Amino acid sequence: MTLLELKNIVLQQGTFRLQVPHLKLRAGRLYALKGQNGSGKSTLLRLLALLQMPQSGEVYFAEQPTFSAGGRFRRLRQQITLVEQSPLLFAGSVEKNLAFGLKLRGFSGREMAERIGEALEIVGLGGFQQRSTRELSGGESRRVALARALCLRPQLLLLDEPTANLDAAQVEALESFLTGLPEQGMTVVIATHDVAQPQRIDGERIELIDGHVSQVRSDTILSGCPAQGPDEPLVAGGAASLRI
Amino acid sequence: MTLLELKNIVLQQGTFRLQVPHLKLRAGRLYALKGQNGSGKSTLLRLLALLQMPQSGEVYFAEQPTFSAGGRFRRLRQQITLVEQSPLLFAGSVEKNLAFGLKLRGFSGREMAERIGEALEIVGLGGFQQRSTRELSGGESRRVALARALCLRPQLLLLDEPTANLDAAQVEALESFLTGLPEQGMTVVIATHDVAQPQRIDGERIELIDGHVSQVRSDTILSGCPAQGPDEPLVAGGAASLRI
Amino acid sequence: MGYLGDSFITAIELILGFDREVQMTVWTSLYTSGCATVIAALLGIPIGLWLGLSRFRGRRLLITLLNTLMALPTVVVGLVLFGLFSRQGPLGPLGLLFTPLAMIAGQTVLATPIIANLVLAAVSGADRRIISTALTLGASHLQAARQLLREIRFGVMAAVIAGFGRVIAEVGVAMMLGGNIRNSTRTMTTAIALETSKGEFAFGLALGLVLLGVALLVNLGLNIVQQR
Amino acid sequence: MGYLGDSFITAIELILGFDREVQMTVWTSLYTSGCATVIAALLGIPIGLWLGLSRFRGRRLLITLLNTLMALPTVVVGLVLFGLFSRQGPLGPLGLLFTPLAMIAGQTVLATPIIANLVLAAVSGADRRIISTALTLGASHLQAARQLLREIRFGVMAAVIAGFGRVIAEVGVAMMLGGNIRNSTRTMTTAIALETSKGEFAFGLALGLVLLGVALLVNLGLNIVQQR
Amino acid sequence: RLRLATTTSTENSGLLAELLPPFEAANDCRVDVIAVGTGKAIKLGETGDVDVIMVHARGKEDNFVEAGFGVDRRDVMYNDFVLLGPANDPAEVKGGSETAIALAKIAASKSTFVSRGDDSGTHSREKQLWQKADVAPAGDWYLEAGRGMGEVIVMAGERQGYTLSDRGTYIAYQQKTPLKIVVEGDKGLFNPYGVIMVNPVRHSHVKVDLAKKFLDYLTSQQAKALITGFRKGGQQLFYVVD
Ligand SMILES: Nc1ncnc2c1ncn2[C@@H]1O[C@H](COP(=O)(O)OP(=O)(O)OP(=O)(O)O)[C@@H](O)[C@H]1O
Ligand SMILES: Nc1ncnc2c1ncn2[C@@H]1O[C@H](COP(=O)(O)OP(=O)(O)OP(=O)(O)O)[C@@H](O)[C@H]1O
Ligand SMILES: [Mg+2]
Ligand SMILES: [Mg+2]
Repeated sequence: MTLLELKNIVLQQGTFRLQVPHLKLRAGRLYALKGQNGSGKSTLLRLLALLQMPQSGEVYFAEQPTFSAGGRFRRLRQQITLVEQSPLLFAGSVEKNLAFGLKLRGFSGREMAERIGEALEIVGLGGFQQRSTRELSGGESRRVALARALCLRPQLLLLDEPTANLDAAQVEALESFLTGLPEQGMTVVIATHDVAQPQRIDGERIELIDGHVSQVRSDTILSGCPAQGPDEPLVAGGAASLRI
Repeated sequence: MTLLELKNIVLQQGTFRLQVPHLKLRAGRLYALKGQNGSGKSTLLRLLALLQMPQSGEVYFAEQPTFSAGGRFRRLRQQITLVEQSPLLFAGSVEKNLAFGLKLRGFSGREMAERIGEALEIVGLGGFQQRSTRELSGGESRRVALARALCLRPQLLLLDEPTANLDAAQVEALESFLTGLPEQGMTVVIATHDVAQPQRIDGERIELIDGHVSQVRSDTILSGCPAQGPDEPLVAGGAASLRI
Repeated sequence: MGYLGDSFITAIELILGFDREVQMTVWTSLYTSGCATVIAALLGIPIGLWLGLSRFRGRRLLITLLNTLMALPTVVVGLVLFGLFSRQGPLGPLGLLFTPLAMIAGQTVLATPIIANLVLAAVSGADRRIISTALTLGASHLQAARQLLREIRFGVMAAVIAGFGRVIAEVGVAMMLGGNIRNSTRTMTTAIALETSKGEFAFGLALGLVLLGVALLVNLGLNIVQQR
Repeated sequence: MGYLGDSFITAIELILGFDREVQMTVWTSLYTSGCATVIAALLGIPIGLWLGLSRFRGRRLLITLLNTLMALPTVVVGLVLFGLFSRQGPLGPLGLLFTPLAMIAGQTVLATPIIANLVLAAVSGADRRIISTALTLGASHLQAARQLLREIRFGVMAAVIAGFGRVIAEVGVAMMLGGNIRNSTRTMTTAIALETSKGEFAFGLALGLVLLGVALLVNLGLNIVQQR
Repeated sequence: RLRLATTTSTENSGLLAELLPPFEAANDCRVDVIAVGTGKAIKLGETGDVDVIMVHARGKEDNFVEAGFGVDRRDVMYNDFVLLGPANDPAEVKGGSETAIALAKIAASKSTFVSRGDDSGTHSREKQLWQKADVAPAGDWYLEAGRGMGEVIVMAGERQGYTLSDRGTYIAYQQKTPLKIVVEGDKGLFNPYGVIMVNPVRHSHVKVDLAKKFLDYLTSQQAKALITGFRKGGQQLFYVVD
């Protein structure tokens, strides 16, 4: 099933122009977004999170247009969560940060506490509930931001360089957790500069070169994994550049 | 020559305690600072940058005590520059950011322009002088912060995960630049989570485990590099844990 | 001058003596300024948020106008509202003139631009990621704005306190719209003005000290609320 | 009330007529408020910075006191300074009473806590890394504080504008310490109060509109300076 | 430079603007007028912050001189008070000539009366008149406003009540208030203005010569002519003492 589809997107931002003739994200897949500094990864992720509007083109969520059908944004946004490249934590306790999104979704106190505890365990911060966000190390902050997104269990999880400040053990733990998400039906997009990461997480590649998106068949397809058979051409628009 | 020496440092910060029985940084060397998230790398670097005061112990700069000899801080700080883990750029142009430290040191307009241009070239941002810092990508921001420190050519350069958001090409370029600095007499300390980085930059290891510092002979010494003969015991205080 | 010392003693006497009339004046002051500040906050905070978060043509001009409104003299507000509330004015039939309600209206006009401006300043200084973070966590724009307010609460509190200080200390509106009627619309400030015009400087100053004491209590109270 | 409309016409006549006396009053208002705002900024900005950046016992109490000083009524300031400047007061021999200098002193007292408080709020809301970044780049603590001010200039500007608005609109201090002497210490606000007490409502309101016009010009000017 | 503290009525009526320029021209000086309430004007004299005061509150003036704050008190002129009331005259006092009787009727009918309530000269006179009427005014109908004359007239107009005013202020407000004169011409309504020099023995900086000249001027024929000739709304406001 197609979860998100971008068509003929042009997003101008200063002198930078993001162009996405066509991009398709399917439900229950894991995507690795690659590209040099300034190639537009974060911009694309903000677009996918419906935070930034394109000058032209349309984004379809579950085959419904989004930007042109104003007003339904918020409900859509509750199914898409982005962890930004330098995430901001709200002032206060770690618990409050994680509770923010859960409260908006109407969870009860017990459910919240449960989900918060689980999410913190995943990022290796069990017991950090009462810590103030002002007194965390760089890696701990990033992990709190990750947990804050994970506990919402969105349909589409967008991660902008999630492992940039994590230590080796945490990277490994997170990667193994993330690779399990597609099975649960979640779609994950990870922007990364770690050249080996896409392979480790077995992700389909999306490559950005100077604002031009090209979607590349994943290595797993090339190596013939039956679960992800090529039911339609994946490469769409622009010159497809195959890199690892 | 010993550039910086720490003795019997105890720095309490919330529930976290940084302990440095003894640490010696010699002029013209490159150090790699390793440790898990929350082990105290950033805290140690802030201490080395004379930004944070320990509860007890003393830091000697060029064999002179610093904290107990109040007032001379500023002159010392002009010889130590830290690029923080999530660096802050001042509002305004990239050029203004780089000019800030140069102006304080009384450089003329021409010298400034020259140094700014050079530093930006090093981080691959030639021509970015007039760009507003509010309109940079994550990696570009970090590189501006690096350039802002590099253009000051301090005696001691402290880098907190400098390559965390850089693309592969930039990492390589920066590493090769940094390895050249010791020859020019500069001392560099790099905190990193990249397990292969210490080896690539040929740095002596400093390892942090739960706030305990241990200084480890560099691999180059173990592999018998003559330029860095062991003129004195490098491991000081605490249990030395040899890891790569 | 002798009266500076005298007034201290008088102030203490006034407070300890629980003078009925002084209590009444304190209450009128607190009541009108309190209501006005609350209404002004309910108006000014959304205005400040809106101006701080939206981008449109003419926004800078609007901000400059709002800045200018901070220089609104109390007498001008008094005159304009007097014109509205007077028997011959459009709102005359309501009979609001020389009642606490008229004073509240005037003080609200004074405090709203102050609160709006200072909230705007706080919003402008806030991290831009607060809103987008709240949005990606599933908040509506309104909920995101509320979270922003929570993050900049120190600035918002300062704005409200500044607005409160302005109205509890002001005398022009209270005088013109309230009328300084004994046991009805006499506030601390109009009482001070009256005593001063009588030449009772020590008594006037004593009332001033009582007023500052009351303001201190309010601020201590807000402080405790804020630290909760 | 007819005077609302009348006053518009009168205001325009006053401005276009270049009435000497009105010009004089405008100038006195601008001069005293301008000087007072500048002095208050020179005092209040460092106080706000210091309170915002340092941590010591009793700091919160000091901040609460400073908050309270925003509720300082103009009449109280007027009375206290009157006591100092009066012939029998300690500063009596200087003969400052009923001169513009006395008004500037009083207005400075009014504006300083406002500016200090709002700068403090801006500092508290600022990114903590600004100071440490400046320090690691070799700045002294003073230079770092200056850089911080530059980063929060929107908030500082709002503070100064709020202070200016407060003093150009205030009438108590100008009245008590200046004395509303024609061609000498008569300001826009004391003139408005005078005209109002004469029953010349339209003329008073017209002067009020002129005052707002002047404040608008000042704010437009500051706006241009700020955007440079 | 001479500093004169005076009541708002003299300044606001515009009299001083006619009276002062000839003196200023003749003596090459400036008279700074500080227009405040009577109580405050006297206080300014006590503290020595002005050289001359001109007020209307005979009792207080005498105390001021007796206490040694001022010297050389002289009568300058007088004006008169009028009792104002709404056109429908609910207390039915219109046309009376005895103010005290009118006040008693107002109290009896509990018609709104707005008092200055500020210890001003007018307020002192009002209290005397109440005393004469043998009424201790109190209750909902008796509003103690604590404000200036003009404001009180406006307020009484808004509330459709009675009030005591000096004629000058009433004339200035005639166009703006629905109030009419209900009682005037009563002897008890005369209001003399006195001018007093601040005692130079207590305050050495007082400009004795100039102040003396000013007092002489105010009681001179030239000034008397100006005072008598001063008209507002076609009416004479001040009368000189002969
Ligand atoms: N301001 C603070 N107050 C109290 N505790 C703090 C503060 N800042 C950091 N800490 C704690 O101190 C410890 C060391 O933090 P530090 O930032 O030095 O770690 P780090 O080694 O740099 O970690 P990372 O790899 O995540 O950047 C952490 O446990 C952290 O929670
Ligand atoms: N607010 C903005 N206004 C104008 N240009 C911007 C803005 N933000 C980013 N840019 C520019 O847009 C381009 C893409 O930025 P983006 O942050 O998407 O890059 P990125 O691929 O995420 O890079 P990085 O790897 O450094 O994070 C860059 O050239 C950047 O300079
Ligand atoms: Mg990015
Ligand atoms: Mg760190």
